[in-house]
Amino acid sequence: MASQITMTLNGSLIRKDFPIFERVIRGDMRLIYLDSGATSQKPNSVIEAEANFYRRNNAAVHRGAHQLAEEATDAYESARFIVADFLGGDVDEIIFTKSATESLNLLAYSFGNADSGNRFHLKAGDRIVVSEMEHHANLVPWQELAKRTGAELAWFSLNEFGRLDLSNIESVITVDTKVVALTHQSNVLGTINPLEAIVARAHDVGAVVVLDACQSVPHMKVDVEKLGVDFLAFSGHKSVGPTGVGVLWGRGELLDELPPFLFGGSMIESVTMAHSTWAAVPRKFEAGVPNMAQVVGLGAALNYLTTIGLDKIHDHEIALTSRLLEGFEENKDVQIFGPRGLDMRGGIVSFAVKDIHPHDMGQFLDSQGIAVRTGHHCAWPLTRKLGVNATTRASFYLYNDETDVDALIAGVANAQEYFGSR
Amino acid sequence: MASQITMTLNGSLIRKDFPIFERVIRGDMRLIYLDSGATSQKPNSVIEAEANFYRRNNAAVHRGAHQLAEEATDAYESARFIVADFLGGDVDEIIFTKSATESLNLLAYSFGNADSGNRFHLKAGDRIVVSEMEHHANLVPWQELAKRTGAELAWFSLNEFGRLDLSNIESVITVDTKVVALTHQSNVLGTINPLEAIVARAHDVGAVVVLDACQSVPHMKVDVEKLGVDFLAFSGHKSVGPTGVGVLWGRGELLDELPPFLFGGSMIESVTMAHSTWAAVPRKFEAGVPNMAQVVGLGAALNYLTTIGLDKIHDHEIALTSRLLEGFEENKDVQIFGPRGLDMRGGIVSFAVKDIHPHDMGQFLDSQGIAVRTGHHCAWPLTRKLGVNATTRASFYLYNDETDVDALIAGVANAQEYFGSR
Amino acid sequence: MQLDSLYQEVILDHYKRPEHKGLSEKSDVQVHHVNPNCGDEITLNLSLRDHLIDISWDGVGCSISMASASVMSSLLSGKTLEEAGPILDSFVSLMQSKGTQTGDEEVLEDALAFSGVSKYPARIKCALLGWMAFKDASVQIQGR
Amino acid sequence: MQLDSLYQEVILDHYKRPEHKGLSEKSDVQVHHVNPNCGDEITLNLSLRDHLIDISWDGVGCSISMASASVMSSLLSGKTLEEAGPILDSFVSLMQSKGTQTGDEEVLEDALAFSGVSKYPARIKCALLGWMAFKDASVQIQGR
Ligand SMILES: Cc1ncc(COP(=O)(O)O)c(C=O)c1O
Ligand SMILES: Cc1ncc(COP(=O)(O)O)c(C=O)c1O
Repeated sequence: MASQITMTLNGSLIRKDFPIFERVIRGDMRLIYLDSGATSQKPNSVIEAEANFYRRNNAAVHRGAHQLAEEATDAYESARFIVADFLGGDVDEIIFTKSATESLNLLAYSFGNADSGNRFHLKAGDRIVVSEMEHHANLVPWQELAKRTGAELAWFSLNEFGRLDLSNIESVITVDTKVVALTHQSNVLGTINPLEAIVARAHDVGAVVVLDACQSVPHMKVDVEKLGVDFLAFSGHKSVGPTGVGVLWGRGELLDELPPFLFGGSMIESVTMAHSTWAAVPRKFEAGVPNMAQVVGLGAALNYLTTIGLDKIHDHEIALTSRLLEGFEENKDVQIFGPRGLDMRGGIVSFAVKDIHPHDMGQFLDSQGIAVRTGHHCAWPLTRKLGVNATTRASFYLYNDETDVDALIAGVANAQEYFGSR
Repeated sequence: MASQITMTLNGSLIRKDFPIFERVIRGDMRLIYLDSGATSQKPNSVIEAEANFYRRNNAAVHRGAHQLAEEATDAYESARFIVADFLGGDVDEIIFTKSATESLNLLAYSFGNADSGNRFHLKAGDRIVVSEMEHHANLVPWQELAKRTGAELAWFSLNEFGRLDLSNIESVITVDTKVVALTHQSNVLGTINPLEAIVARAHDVGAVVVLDACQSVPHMKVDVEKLGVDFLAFSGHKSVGPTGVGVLWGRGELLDELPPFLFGGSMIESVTMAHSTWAAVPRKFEAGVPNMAQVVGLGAALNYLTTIGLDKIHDHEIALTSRLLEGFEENKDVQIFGPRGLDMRGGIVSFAVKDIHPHDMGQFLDSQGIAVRTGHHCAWPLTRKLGVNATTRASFYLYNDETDVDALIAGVANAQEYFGSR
Repeated sequence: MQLDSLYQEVILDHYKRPEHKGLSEKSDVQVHHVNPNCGDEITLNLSLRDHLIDISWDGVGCSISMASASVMSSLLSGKTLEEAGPILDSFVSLMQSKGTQTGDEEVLEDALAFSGVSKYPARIKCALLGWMAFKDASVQIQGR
Repeated sequence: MQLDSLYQEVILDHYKRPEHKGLSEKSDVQVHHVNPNCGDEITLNLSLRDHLIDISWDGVGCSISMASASVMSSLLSGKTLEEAGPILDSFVSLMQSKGTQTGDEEVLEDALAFSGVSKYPARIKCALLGWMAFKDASVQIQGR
């Protein structure tokens, strides 16, 4: 069962940075956390960054005429620089939201707010393109935008290997297409989507490309310039960062033209009772007193990931994935969904085990301290396409190691015994 | 200068719960924080609740089939009970958002999403009513909703005493009115608005009443049943809670009929590529992995306030306000905006000092360790109505005491000397 | 093993050999319920013959949801709606008890095997799926 | 007192007795700038007479914003646009220096008094209000 690939990171050493691994599960089991695709654990440096903001610098940013307000503003805006560096974008192209879900809804609503004449205006006859492997967060907002504007929703299908079928790219991304919204990495299959042809075709027809990078940005080096996309969304809580913070990156000239989404304090230029005008980007998209402590925590999180090294994290997860796939190959009752190879995939493995419903599998694994996720993973159309109602999903991160993989392989076998023999 | 009213709380004792008061300002000054109207400071119990969630129970709520997910869900849903108790609403009527700004935008967008036939549908000929004393967060979303739907925006004016002019209530809230959106307490003047007549008239004509309770809920006992309003919004960060969390309360039967706002995971009942249906309230309004740690922190915050006692907090702030108003009365160059009496007002005092611009006043006070806010306080139409470009605002909370008030009175006098003599 | 309190033998038996599974050709009322978190589904046919309950159902889901539907249908079939009501209430209350109730064996019979579920909050919805479908169907049938 | 580094005497003098304040009747270009955070406003008239800058302005705002507009207008009036450019750049760079630059007195003259502002980040926009209005106006006038 031993993998040929050696681990690039020492998971058990990294776990010492994450206090949650000091606790035990179901009485006395070690925590084997294989649910980072849902949310990641947090290192001390992130927890402390958030707490210290409250302890030392807490004040409303951009507003007060006092020292705390200056310090809070500095802490908040410094995080914007960290995110910009992390993604390879410009500092004014970084917008803080509460989550990737909000980032994607922001786009859909802002497009919907665009008057005719604005390049983002949508109408009957226009097309919005998604794919069959989208998370609900990158599907339902576009369904609703299509309904509101009369535009048509179209999508790329999945082939039998868990990859996008791009053979019909020109008939999917038609000349009427205005938006192509796509996931970078599937949160169910682990598939990483190739973007080059899609971006090229989208730009050929004048469409913008929105990338749901929730499952890629935390796990591998992502550079917006290299990818060539126009907008990108990710969540802090999946990136060892706090809950309650997300990011939207967009090209400066597009953000300038995009109408705002949430209205209120700080996003205005002037306000009378009847009419308001907007501040410059990124303020235009950050209404109200922002999630300051969480943004500061996100800065600490990305610094932590950068120190470890994104390439190393990706390699590490691929090594773990390889070991798991090999282990499962020896178990004839395990069915893997998604790519079997290690190319263009991340550290997510969804599977089914004969005669054991995923929910029961998850419950059994939990009794052994192993946290996985079961269900449709907020990608119901994809799950249906796979011909099942639910799958069991293991997702890796930097704090996992071979012992975690081996525990999962053994845990599945134990579950088969438990449910088979009773 | 001594006030006749005795303090109900011991501010200096309470400050011991708030670690930020251990720090010094501008070298060696004690922190005199009079900017709680912008954001409040946080007690240790709140900071620890948030940190401990990450340290012990962090997982995606409502999703995983494992112990951490169970615990996280329990922590998150327990906070919903705390908020419901705090406001006197039903647990399923509590929706967690990122801020009051989001809560109010949620309503405006959801109303905008209502099809004809839905009671929230708005069209040309309908009316939305606000007031001249609204914060931008409770003005601009309604301006934009009015523009999108063709409805008309109308408003209550302010009288010379800093109170709403309700003499023309029947011509402002016409029979065509669908929404009345009003602040409970002005964040500039401290005025608390009487709601009885407004709620009665609004309900007579079939309109819903939206209350912006940002400045009331943290400072006094607010009971949604007693107020009779239909929706209520407030922010955690002004209530000794974390940043990045807000609340929307709404009557159950109204929330049932209200269309959703953000689309994505967890808010759906079923999803196909072409069409989705919605989960029941409150899930329908909470898309994506929520701001879990912040919600848990908000629960701790409201528990903290409840333990101190909301009535005591209000009385305490009124005593401080009284002392400040008395002190300022002795300074002929100080002009107070808003009610001079203590009836139906909260602990917010906006003022101007002859020949000293608020920004300079704020800067001078800062040099003495006193944090106030200056500017239009995100209520630009109100500030203009007051005939100024900006005011200086002191806002009190439970951790302030007489020494803070006296420091401000002295600080203003010192500023007059500083700018006058140089 | 702690898990045995959840997966009692009765449950696994019903899961492997579900009762009343397979939809009747006709019915007075048909309902379809889904657990949106996990995708479990049940379709339930309810008819009244001389006031006596006749249930058949089909579905996909975990052992808890399928076994619970099976136990529910064999427990309620042949009873009147008046008799079924208190059993339903008793089961729901057991599920929501967080492990503090043991349940009345007289009333719940085999359904008592689900008492362990109440300590696993994420599974309560599984155990209730079939029962809530029945509740919905019985409200509809009474509205006729 | 630390605050004296911000409120230098030159600044308070210009605040009390602003120069070039009061709008000219006519001008080649008029611009209106607002600081949305605090509500400070300035209206600036710019004309060129034989290529030489003629500025007048009016506004409401704090001592820093008003004094800076006054200093700017007296410094730039009578110069050519080519001469004004480097002065503007030098002032902006001083403001953004976070206290690390002292500024060139040859170039900035009285405007050097604002060097303390760069240590108070919330006030930088105040000091820049008039200068940004001038910059805007000079771009417009060149576009003619
Ligand atoms: C009266 C009032 N309404 C709304 C808001 C907006 O709250 P937030 O910025 O927390 O969303 C504030 C505070 O900024 C306020 O004082
Ligand atoms: C691919 C993908 N997109 C979007 C989301 C939504 O992210 P969040 O729930 O943090 O808003 C997730 C995770 O839940 C995801 O995996």
